[in-house]
Formats: sequence, C-alpha cells, structure tokens
Amino acid sequence: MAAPVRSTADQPTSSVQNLTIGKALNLGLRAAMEADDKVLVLGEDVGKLGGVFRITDGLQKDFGEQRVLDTPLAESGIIGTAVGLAVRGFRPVCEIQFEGFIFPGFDQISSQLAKLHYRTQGGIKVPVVIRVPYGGGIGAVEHHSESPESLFAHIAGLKVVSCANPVDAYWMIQQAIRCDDPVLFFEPKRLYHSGALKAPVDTAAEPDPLFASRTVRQGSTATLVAYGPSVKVCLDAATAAAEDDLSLEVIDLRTLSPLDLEPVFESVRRTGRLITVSEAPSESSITSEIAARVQQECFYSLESPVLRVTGFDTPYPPSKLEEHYLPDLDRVLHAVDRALAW
Amino acid sequence: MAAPVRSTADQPTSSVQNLTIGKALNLGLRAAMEADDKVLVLGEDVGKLGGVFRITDGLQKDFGEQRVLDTPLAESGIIGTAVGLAVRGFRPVCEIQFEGFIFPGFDQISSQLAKLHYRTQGGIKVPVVIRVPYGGGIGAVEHHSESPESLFAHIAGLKVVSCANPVDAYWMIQQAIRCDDPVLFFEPKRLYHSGALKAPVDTAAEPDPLFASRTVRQGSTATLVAYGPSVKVCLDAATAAAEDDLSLEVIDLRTLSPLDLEPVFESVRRTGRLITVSEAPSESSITSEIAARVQQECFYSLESPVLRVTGFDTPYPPSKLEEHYLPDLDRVLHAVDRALAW
Amino acid sequence: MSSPEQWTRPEPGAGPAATAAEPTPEQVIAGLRATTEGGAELTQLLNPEGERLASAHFDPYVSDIDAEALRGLYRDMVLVRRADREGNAMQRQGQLGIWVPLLGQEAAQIGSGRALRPTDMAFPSYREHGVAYTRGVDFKELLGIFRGTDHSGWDFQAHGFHPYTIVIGNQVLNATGYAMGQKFEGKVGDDDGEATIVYFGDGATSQGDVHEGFVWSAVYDAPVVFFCQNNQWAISEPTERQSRLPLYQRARGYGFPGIRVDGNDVLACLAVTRWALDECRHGNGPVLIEAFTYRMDAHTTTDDPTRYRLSDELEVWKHKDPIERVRVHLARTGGADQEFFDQVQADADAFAADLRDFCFNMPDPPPERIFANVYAEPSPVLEAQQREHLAYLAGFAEGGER
Amino acid sequence: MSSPEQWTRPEPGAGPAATAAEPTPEQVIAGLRATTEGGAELTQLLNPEGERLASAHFDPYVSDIDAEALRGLYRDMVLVRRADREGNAMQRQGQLGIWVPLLGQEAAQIGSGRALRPTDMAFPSYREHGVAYTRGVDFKELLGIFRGTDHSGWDFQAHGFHPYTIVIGNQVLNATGYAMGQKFEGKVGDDDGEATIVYFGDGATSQGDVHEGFVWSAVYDAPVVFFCQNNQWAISEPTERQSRLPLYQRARGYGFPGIRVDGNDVLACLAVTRWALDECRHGNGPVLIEAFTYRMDAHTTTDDPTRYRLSDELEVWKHKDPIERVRVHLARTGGADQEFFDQVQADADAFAADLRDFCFNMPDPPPERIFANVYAEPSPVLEAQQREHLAYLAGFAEGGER
Ligand SMILES: Cc1ncc(C[n+]2csc(CCOP(=O)(O)OP(=O)(O)O)c2C)c(N)n1
Ligand SMILES: Cc1ncc(C[n+]2csc(CCOP(=O)(O)OP(=O)(O)O)c2C)c(N)n1
Ligand SMILES: [Mg+2]
Ligand SMILES: [Mg+2]
Repeated sequence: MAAPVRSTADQPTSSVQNLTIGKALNLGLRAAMEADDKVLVLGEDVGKLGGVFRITDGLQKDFGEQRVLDTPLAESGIIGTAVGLAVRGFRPVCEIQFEGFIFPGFDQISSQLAKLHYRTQGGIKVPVVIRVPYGGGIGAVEHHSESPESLFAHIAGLKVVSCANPVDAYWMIQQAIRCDDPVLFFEPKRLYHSGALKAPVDTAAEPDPLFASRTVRQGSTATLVAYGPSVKVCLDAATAAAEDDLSLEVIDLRTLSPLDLEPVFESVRRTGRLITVSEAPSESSITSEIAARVQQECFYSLESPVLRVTGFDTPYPPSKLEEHYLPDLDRVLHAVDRALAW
Repeated sequence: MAAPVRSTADQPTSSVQNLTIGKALNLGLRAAMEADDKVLVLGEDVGKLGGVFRITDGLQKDFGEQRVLDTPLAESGIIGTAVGLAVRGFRPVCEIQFEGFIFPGFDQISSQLAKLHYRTQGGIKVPVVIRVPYGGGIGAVEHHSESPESLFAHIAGLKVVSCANPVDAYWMIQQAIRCDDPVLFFEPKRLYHSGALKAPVDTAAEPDPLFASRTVRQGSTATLVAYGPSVKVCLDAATAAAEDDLSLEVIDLRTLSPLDLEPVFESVRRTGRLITVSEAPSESSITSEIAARVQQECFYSLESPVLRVTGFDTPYPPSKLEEHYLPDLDRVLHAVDRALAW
Repeated sequence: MSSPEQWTRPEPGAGPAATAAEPTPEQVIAGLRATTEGGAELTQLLNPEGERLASAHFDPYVSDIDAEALRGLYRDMVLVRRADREGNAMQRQGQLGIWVPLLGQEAAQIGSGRALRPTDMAFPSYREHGVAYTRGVDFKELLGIFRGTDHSGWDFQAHGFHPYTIVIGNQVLNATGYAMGQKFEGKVGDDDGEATIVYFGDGATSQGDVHEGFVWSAVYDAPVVFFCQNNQWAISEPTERQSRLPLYQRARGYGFPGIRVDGNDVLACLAVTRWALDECRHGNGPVLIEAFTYRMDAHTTTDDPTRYRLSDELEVWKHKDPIERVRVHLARTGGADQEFFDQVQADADAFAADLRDFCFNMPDPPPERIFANVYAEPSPVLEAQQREHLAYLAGFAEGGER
Repeated sequence: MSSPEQWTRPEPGAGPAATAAEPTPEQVIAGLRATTEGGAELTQLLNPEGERLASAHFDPYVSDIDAEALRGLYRDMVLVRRADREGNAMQRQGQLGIWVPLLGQEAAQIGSGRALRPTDMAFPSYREHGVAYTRGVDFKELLGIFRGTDHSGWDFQAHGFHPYTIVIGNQVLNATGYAMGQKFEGKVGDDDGEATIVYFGDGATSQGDVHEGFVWSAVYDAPVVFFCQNNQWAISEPTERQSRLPLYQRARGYGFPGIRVDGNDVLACLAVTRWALDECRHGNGPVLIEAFTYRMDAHTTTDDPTRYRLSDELEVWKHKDPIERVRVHLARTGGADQEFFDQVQADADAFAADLRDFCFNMPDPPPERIFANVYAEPSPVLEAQQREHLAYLAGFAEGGER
C-alpha cells in the first residue's frame, strides 16, 4: 500500500485557484483525505480511472489502494460495506457512478445508513458520504440523467445536499465528509467541466455552513428557488428578466434535507411570489414540500400560488427530448409571467 | 401441480358477505385467480402458511404450487422474476411481507417495473401488483410499521393505491390485478382483522373505479383528506367533532398516484380549509403534494393554509411511542382548530 | 445422477441430447434431508448420545476444554435456554410485544460465541440472544427491542456486539465492511489478529446482500466468518426453497472454505469457529460455516408452525438436543455430579426471575425520545417539529382532555 | 497452496494454527490471467490457428455445421463487426450520443445467438448487437438508443429479443422469471422445449440480482442459460476485482453446471450454447456459460482504456481474433475462396453504408413522445401535464420567440 503522500508538484502557489466544479470536488476530496486518514474513497472505477467523470482523478495514486478502493460492481455492496467501515471508525465517501444506479443500494441506505444512529440512541455514528452525479442535459442513454434526490429527502436520518458552483463544491464536500451524519451529496454532472462556471476558489477562506440556503441574486418582483443544475437556469432567467425590468430574486437551496427555508420565507414575504425549479418529477417531491411549507408560513404574503417548474412525471425521456423535459429559461419565465398575472 | 379447483364448501349462499379487510382481500385474490389463470401469487410464506397475515390463506391448496409460489427469501428476486413472468404474459401478484422489506426490491421496481412500458413505447406491459402491508399501530419491532408509499408515488410509471375498508379491499385488489400497469397496493395492516370495520361486501355489485377518490363523509366546516389506515382516524375525528357542532368532510383518497384531487378541490372550494392526514413522514411526501396542488388550484378559496397531520420526520420509533407518532383523533382535531383559528 | 461435485464440469453424452429430466433437486435434497443428519460432511465432536468423537483436525482447537470448561458451556446453554423460555412466557403475558425464540440453537450460539475474543466483533441477526450473552451483553438489555421501548440498547463497542439487524442479509455486508476495516488498520496477519463474525439464517442465503458480502470479503481477504445457522426453516419455508445444495457448499463458487458443523454440538461449534476465526486472524479469511441445527420453537411468538411442519420432525430433533448431550457426557465421564446440575438449574431459575422482575418494571420511554438521535448533528426542521409536538402535549397537561 | 477444489472441505492442520497468510487470491488469479488462455478447462473447437479440435462431447452439437454453415457464421461476424465499427465512427461524427462497441466479442455473440431457436427468448445487456442481429433485429433499430431518439425500438416478441437493460444485473432476474413462465406453461421437457438465454458481463456477477437469478432458477429448475461474456474488464476493473475464482465456477455453489468456453471460438460457443439450451429444454436447467473473451475496444466511446490497461494485453488478444481463425480455417480447408471473402467484405460495407444513411436521416421524436406510454391505462394527472406543456409550446408557435 502506498503511503498517503501528497505530491508537492500539485501545490498551488496562492490559496486562490480558478476551478471548475469537477476540479473543485477533486481538490476538496483530496483536502479531506489529507486532513483525516480515516477518510476512504470507494466505488466503481474510482481508482486507476479516477471515476468516469474523473472526480477522483489521482487520488488512488497518491493515497494508495487501501484508501481509494475500486470495488466490485454492486451498489448495495458499496454502501453496505461503507456502513460497516463507518462502524469501525472510518469515514467512507462512496461514489455512485450515475444516479440511476443508486437503487440497488437503496435498502442499505434506508434501512441501515439512515437508521443506525437512531436505533442505537446515538451509540453508532455513520459518517458516510454518498456522492451522486445527477441530472440531465448530457445526451446520455437511460438511467444516466435522472434526479432522484426527493426520495432521499423523504427518508428521515439522511441529510441531502447539492452544490451548484465551484466554491460550494470545494467546501461542501469537505463539510459533508466532516459531518457525523450520513450525507447524500448530489453533484450537477452536466456542469462538472463547465468552463463558464469556472470560479476562483480560495482554499484559505472561511466557508458558509453546509446546511444553509443562500440568496444568490436579489430581487423584488418574484422569488425563484432552485438547487444544483437549476440554479444556473434561474440565474440566467433572472438576467433575461432584468431586461424586461423584472427583478427576480434567486435562492440556491444547497441543503435539500433538512430544508433551510427561512431565507425563502423572508424573500416571499417581500416578493409575494415564488417559483420552485427542479429537474426532478414534481409528484411528491422536494418542490412539493417547499410549496406546502411556504403556503403555510407565508399564507398572507402570497399574491399568487407557489408555482413549480420541474421535470415531468414521466421516466426520463430519450435524450433528443431532454431539452423539453428540463426546466429552461423560457419555462421559468413563463411561470413568472403566470405568477404575475394570477 | 394441483388443478385450480375451487372448494365449493366456501361458496357463499348469497352474494353479500360480512367481511374484514383481510378476508375481503383473500376473497378478492381468489376471485382474480379464478377469473384469469394467468394470475399468480408469489412471495415469502404465501403458500402453506397463507402469508404471515393469512391474506393468501388457502390459495395454494386450491390453485397449486405453480400459481401460488413460496419464493426464496429475497425481494429483488420476487419483483425481478415477477417482471419476467409479466413479460411472458402472466399477471403476478407479489406479496412483500412487511413494507420495511420492500427496499431490497426498490431497484427492480424503479428501474424495470416502472419503466419497461415506457421504454418499449408500449411494446411490453408489466401488469404486476405488489401488495404491501403497511402502517403502524401493531406494537411491532423495527421495519414493521412504516409508510413508504410516498417514495413510489414519486416514481413515474407506477400506480399506487390504498384501501381503507372491506368493500374497497375486495374490489380494488381485483381491479389492480386487471390493470395493465404496475400497481403498488398498500394494505392497512393494523385493520386487516378489525372486527369493527367488518362490512357487508356484495360480490355481485358494480365497484367504483380504481383510480378515483371518494367522499366518505360530507361536511361544510373543513375538509379532511386521508388514505388507508388514516381514513378511520378521520372518520372518528369527524364524529367527535360533530358533537362540538363542527361539520367535517372526509375524503378517502384511495389512489395515491395518480392523485384524483378533483373531489378535494371541489370540497375545499366549499369548506375553505383542508387538513391532510397520513402516517408517513411529511417531508417530500404525498401530503406535501396535495398541499402544493391545492394551494394552487384553490388559491382564492383557502381561508387558512393546508395543514398536515402526519408521522414525524424520524425513523419509526420504538412501538411504545407509536401512539405519539401516529396521527390520532386529537391531533387531527387540533389541526382543525388551528385551521379554524387561522 | 451425477454428484454435485461434477455439476461444475458437465459431461454431456456424445449421443443425442438428454431426453428426460433428471431427478429434481427437490428430490435429491429431500433425500438428504430425510436423514436430518447433515450428511457425511458434518463435523461432530460430541454426538447426540454424549460420546466424544476424535478429530485430528479439530481436537487441537478444543484441547483446553476440560471438564470445568465444559461445565461452563453447559451452564451457558442452560441459562440462555431458561431466559429464552422466560421471553416466550413474558410475551404470552403481554409484557413483550414479540419474542424470537432460540430454542434448539443454544450450542450453535454458545459454541461460536465462546470462540470469540474480546477484540473480535460479532454482527448478529435478531435471534442471537445466546451470542449476546457470551459477549457480556446483559440479557435485560435485549428486552427493550421486544417490549418496544427501544430498538437496541447495549454498547456495541464495549461488548464487541453490533445491534440486531432485522432486514434479512443487511448485516452481512456491514460485517464485511467492518472486517475490511480491521484489515486496513493492520489488525490482521498473526496470532493476535482481529476477526469479525456475522450471523444469518438459511433463508438469508438467498439475499443479494449475502452474496455481495461473499464477493467483497473474497476480493478484499476480509477477516470475516460467515456463520449461517441453518435451522432448517425460514418461517414456513424449508431450506430446499432456497438452495439445491447444502448451504456450506455455496462457498465453493467464491473460492473460500465452507464447512458444515453439527450446530447442536457445542464443542464442535466452538472448535470449528475457533479454527475459522484463526484463519481470519492470519489473513486467510473469509470462511463460511453452516451450523446444521433446528428451530425447535416457532419462528416468533406470532408464528404457528403447526401450519407448515410435522411434529415428527421436532421429535427427531429432540433426540439431538444440544444441552442433553453435554449433560449425558458430563454425567458419564464424571465431569459433573447431580449437585452441579441442580445448581445450574437453580442459577437459571434465578437468572430468569431477575429478568422477569426487570421486564415487568421497565418504564415507557418519554415522547421526546421519538425525536432524539435521528441525527448526530441537529436538524432545525426536526427540532421545530419536536417543539411543536411537545407544546401540543403540554397543552393537554394544562387543559386536560379536550 | 491447496487447489480451490479443496477449499470447500478444509483440512486444517493438526498442529498450531496457520502462522502466515497463504498467497493472496490476486496472486493466484494473476497467475491464471497471465496466460490469458482461460485455463485447462476452456472448451475450444477451433483454435486461434484455425485448427479444428475434436471434442467427443461437443462435436455432436455442431455436426450440421458444414462449410456453408461456417461461411454463414463468418459472414455474420464480419457484418456485425463492420456495423460495430460504423457505430463508433458515427459517434465520432456526432450522429450518435454514445456507442457501445462489441469488438472482439463477435464469436461469443454470434455463436450463442445462432444456437437459439425462434421460440427461445434472449435477454441482452447493452452490448449484444451481435445477438440482436442473429435474432433478426434490424441493426437500424438499435441506433435509436444510442442516438437518443428512443430507449428501445424492436418488437421483442416477434424477435424473441428483450429490450436492452442498462442497470447491471437486472435482466438476469427478469430472464429467470420469463424462463419460469416457460416452465409453468408446460413448454419444457422434451426436444421441442423452449429456453431462455440471458447475457451479462464479468462485472455483473457481483450484483445481488445475478445471485438471486441463480438461486431462483436453481430452485424452480428454470430453463435459463446464463451467458456471461467475460471480456476481462468491467470498465477499468479487471476480473479479479470481482472474484477469486474463474467465474464459471460460481455455479458450483448453486448445484447447476458451469462451463468455460473460448468466447473467441464461434464454433465452440455455438456447440456449448446448444448443449446448454438443450439441457434447459429438457428440464435440466439452469446452466452457466462463461465465454472467455476480450473487449478489444473501449468500454464505450466515452471511455479511455489507455488509463487502465496496457496495450500489450490487446496485442496478445489480437492473435486470438474470433474472425481471423474462421477465415484461416475456411481458407486452409478449402471451405471458402477469395471471392467469398471479398464478397463478404463488400456485403459488410454495403451493410454499414445502409446503416449510416439511415442514421444520418433519423428524425427527432416529437415532444408529445415524452408523455406517451408512461402508462398502459391513462393517467389524468399526466394528461393534464401534457396538455399544459403542449399549450405552452403552441404559445411559442403563435407568438414566436419571447
Ligand atoms: C428483507 C427481509 N424480508 C423479509 C423479512 C421477514 N422475515 C423475518 S425472518 C424471516 C425468515 C428468515 O429465515 P432465516 O434466514 O432462515 O432465519 P431464521 O429466522 O430461521 O433464524 C423473514 C422472511 C425480513 N425480516 N427481511
Ligand atoms: C447497477 C449499475 N451500476 C453501474 C453501472 C455503470 N456501468 C455500466 S457498464 C459497467 C461495467 C460493466 O462491466 P461488465 O459487467 O463486465 O460488462 P461489460 O461492459 O464488460 O460488457 C458499469 C459499472 C450500471 N450500468 N449499472
Ligand atoms: Mg432459518
Ligand atoms: Mg466485462
């Protein structure tokens, strides 16, 4: 087994680097592994290949095969052994290759990972992170473009987060790994290598807390709330709307469970209108939950109902149709129009 | 293999029988098996034992081991082979012993069962019914009292229903089996053998459609909407409220996906107030979905926000605490009071 | 028909294809089962008549078991059985919601449990009260699960005994991961090596998770002993609903040892488990042990076995009782006298009485327990839910019933 | 170290416990793999040099394969390979979103596919374009999946060819259920019996679903042939990440035959699959076949195999090319002349050109397709969603861009 030596060649000269989301995740994982030698990375093809998205690129080379494990091909095995490793005191970070392949591991997630701490009255901690590249827009075949995060938000005992930019990617993955609870970490795969989203990441900065939403654009006419890949869609929509003199506020949820809706309530009390945006099907989803809670908390502030712009309640369609399936700028603005005309 | 002969000793003399939910399901299954010899029953202990709740009692004796299969102990196997049997032209009815054990089969449900028809542009039908005894209140150990139905409502391609009385139990199971779509059939296990719920079932009657909600008590002050085991709770609450001159309308959802909310909208337009009741955790759930849609459809009719009375967002607690966890008459009426005082 | 050994490398005839089915596996296995003997490959050190059988292979693993030690194992089994019967009785009296009896499986559990060292870790299923006892878990701590006051009570680390797992097969993967961790920490490779043991039933062998546990442990050389208590039944389903072959042979396909031991022979269970753990400690894991035994009672107190099995079967197995054979052996060899047996019985009764006392006085947990420990780090959403519910309850306290 | 055969019945030494680990399974398997020969148990009828090897067992299963038939198999393989290369090319040109190459696996697919009868059913994974071709599925119908115009195009019943399955292992259980259905319908038991074949890879063997398929099929005597194409790699992971033992030996633990065939030998694949299907037809199923072959191209067009494997390996395997050995054999034995080979090449080029033409002109599906066939019976909720979205789109048509 190779010793966990960090190759100094990679060492940046300043603490600020201009990174894509994918590279930020890679550096975040590296930082977490350096900070704590109980952190393990495991999954299919995460070692030599560096993962099919290269998010774990170079980690096995530097940390060895006992800290970066190319596992057998079975997701229940990945998560089930990660639970056991966590019981032993490790902090496993599992990669699920694409979100559509998390389901064979669903039982271990819901029956063991989510419940072990509760069942033992806190006696056992299971600080497992499950990294899930998710969402559409990459022209892929079936099972490679879905957004199943609502299923996990419904399961008590799990925490669920999603990052939408390189700074969050870098910090949130480290915070998730440090968190003593199991965290489902949803990564917007089509943005992994987006040059447009590249941003300076200051590795010496103080990050925002993990389980907090953030207002990423201020506005007064209506509020858009989104997470992961849809944040960019909303920001683009807000930019477009500004040309029509519409001032849209955009909130990046960041944490999907527990939801941090205070900033949303506060915003809706000002704007009176809310549109939630997500690629996931709407039925019994996180966007339903937001609507349910906002209509209760902001009952007298709402000037129109909470509207939802989401994927449809169908399986993910063949990729030639995904531009219709995925919420885009036009659909978001159409919803804004509807809200304003209510 | 025994020939599928029906023992005439059981034959009722009239077409009306006074049945529990459990017995009604048993007779409904029997009727479906008699009507179509492609109907198979499979699961753990469903044969000789008749299932741990005896819902399949006597079926293997009368229909033989090739139509009532005691399967190996693995839920992915049960559902995965049922999918294959359906592709071959059978109509398998799977029993999951307790809802907490459906998760090892989650992948086959979401990846194959839910999607095969879509993927083949209608070329393959998968008329599989998955029977799931669910809900709490039976003083059981872990994994035996949960309400995971929202997870399936979120998955496109599945239909999800729940019965709440013997007449529906008898008919809905037969309709689910006849339905060409996969149906998750949630059965309120603590009411299976409830003598109090016994009701006359006319096996010669014309049943209501499967995918339709039903108003089970009329009222004008507020609307309660529930399904499965919570319907009885709401009816009891309505009876109690009547003593305080509160007139509560109660709607039994029956179909959880697709939701049939027209009767709910209509009711809310009259009463102006809605309380949704379910044993499931509330986060990203069916009750969230109802709230999200009602606030949109009945925006100007609501006099108070849609309130939810549900299980808490925790794992199911040890059974000595379940009376607190499960929505009861008092919690429902408390919510009514809150809605009225809003 | 050819032996299973040959099935791996078939020898199709040179002539036309087979024209009729061979005997079904059910028939073959029915033949095997008819003996209820476990077959020729059953490892046994103490037969049902209480005779000590020599084994060049396994005797060294129990060379330290003198009369005193055997008396200890006997006592363990009697106490555990007595407590188990008390569990059944308390369920009947409404003190427990359910009880999962271990009757008949005392030797498998005490033998394997006593093979463990304090540094080893055991992952039970839900019937391993005997193993719990060997791990120093107070029997009282088991009751909360069945009374419904908690999901699991003991300190898993202090006892080297993981919480019970009810979802069939799950713990096999968790144990494998734990054992991988032992290896990654460098705790494997010599006489002082650590090992993990995981318990599951015959029915569990069908679950994907058990297979994946086999795959993972083989690939990572994890120091884990798979201890399958084949008690012949998975609720109402006999073992042939799960497999054509004896279950210990499942290991063949993965490239690690599988062995069948007489699960009603406490000495053989101890020896074979010590050997298997030893292999693991030295880095030769994993190992599969099939303890061939019998569930002498119902699956749980809610089960009615008369619906699916004949009482004849039980009668045959009574002759192979795990406790009786040790008693006979001790008596015949002068390893114990009547006074000892009486004393053990008295100890067992006292043990049960204590348990009973405790159980009848167990308090209900407070409602705030519902919300406690869902997360290790607080969730504001849940805290709000808790506040709201407790305020609601407080309203009752103030206002009385509505 | 002892042979795997003996691991099932361990023989622990009579002395002290083992004091050091035996060679790791990786080392053992590395030894096996070093030869890339498939080991002594590999069934082969046509070696890489194109020599016909006699087999008393399997020759009868290919006694009808005269020169003409062999030319047919050759042609199949060449066409399929040519089409596969065209798939790669079209992906590079942006006409396909992705392509999953079968290069190197033509013999395994054509040999096994040609063993099937029309009444049999095949369940592919996602790489079985060659099997699809043998089932009469028009290659064009495969393209929609990779172009993103549909998830699956062909009529599964007409072709006896199930849709592709991407979630690793799922189809193994579906196929087992289908085969159970064949048996329940009484279609098994004589020469005219039906059978099912299911394809999966070496990596897939680790999935719980594959295990459960083995368990179910063994318990129900399902007429299913498990056809594992061991192409040595699961994306970047070599077979030893999945198993200590050769994969065909997995069958041992379940009590049905497992056999390893040279997956680059179309004749052996045909013979062994016919034999296995025959066993199934007669009620002696299931059977596991491991076709020992090699993925000569990347995992998919998005994969970069230079990151994880040496080109040396590929060079060794090139000497065992599945097509070349048939060409050499036909040429040497006078079974075909140059004109034939030229004609096949021309046919293959025409086949590819036709495919290419078709692909470049494939229309995009209309947006309403998103909502179609989610359910067999209508869902009012979804219909409303569809109406709303189509109205929204119509708004654009009327109003132009916003
Ligand atoms: C995944 C799952 N499915 C079903 C059950 C319900 N169940 C509880 S015990 C049992 C039988 C287990 O048999 P076996 O593995 O032989 O263990 P035993 O109870 O005989 O000790 C079943 C089906 C469960 N607990 N988990
Ligand atoms: C359940 C699941 N997990 C992960 C994947 C991603 N994936 C696609 S192919 C593949 C490797 C499969 O290897 P193998 O079974 O050997 O088949 P091959 O591709 O070599 O034909 C993986 C990991 C998947 N499709 N399904
Ligand atoms: Mg058992
Ligand atoms: Mg492969």
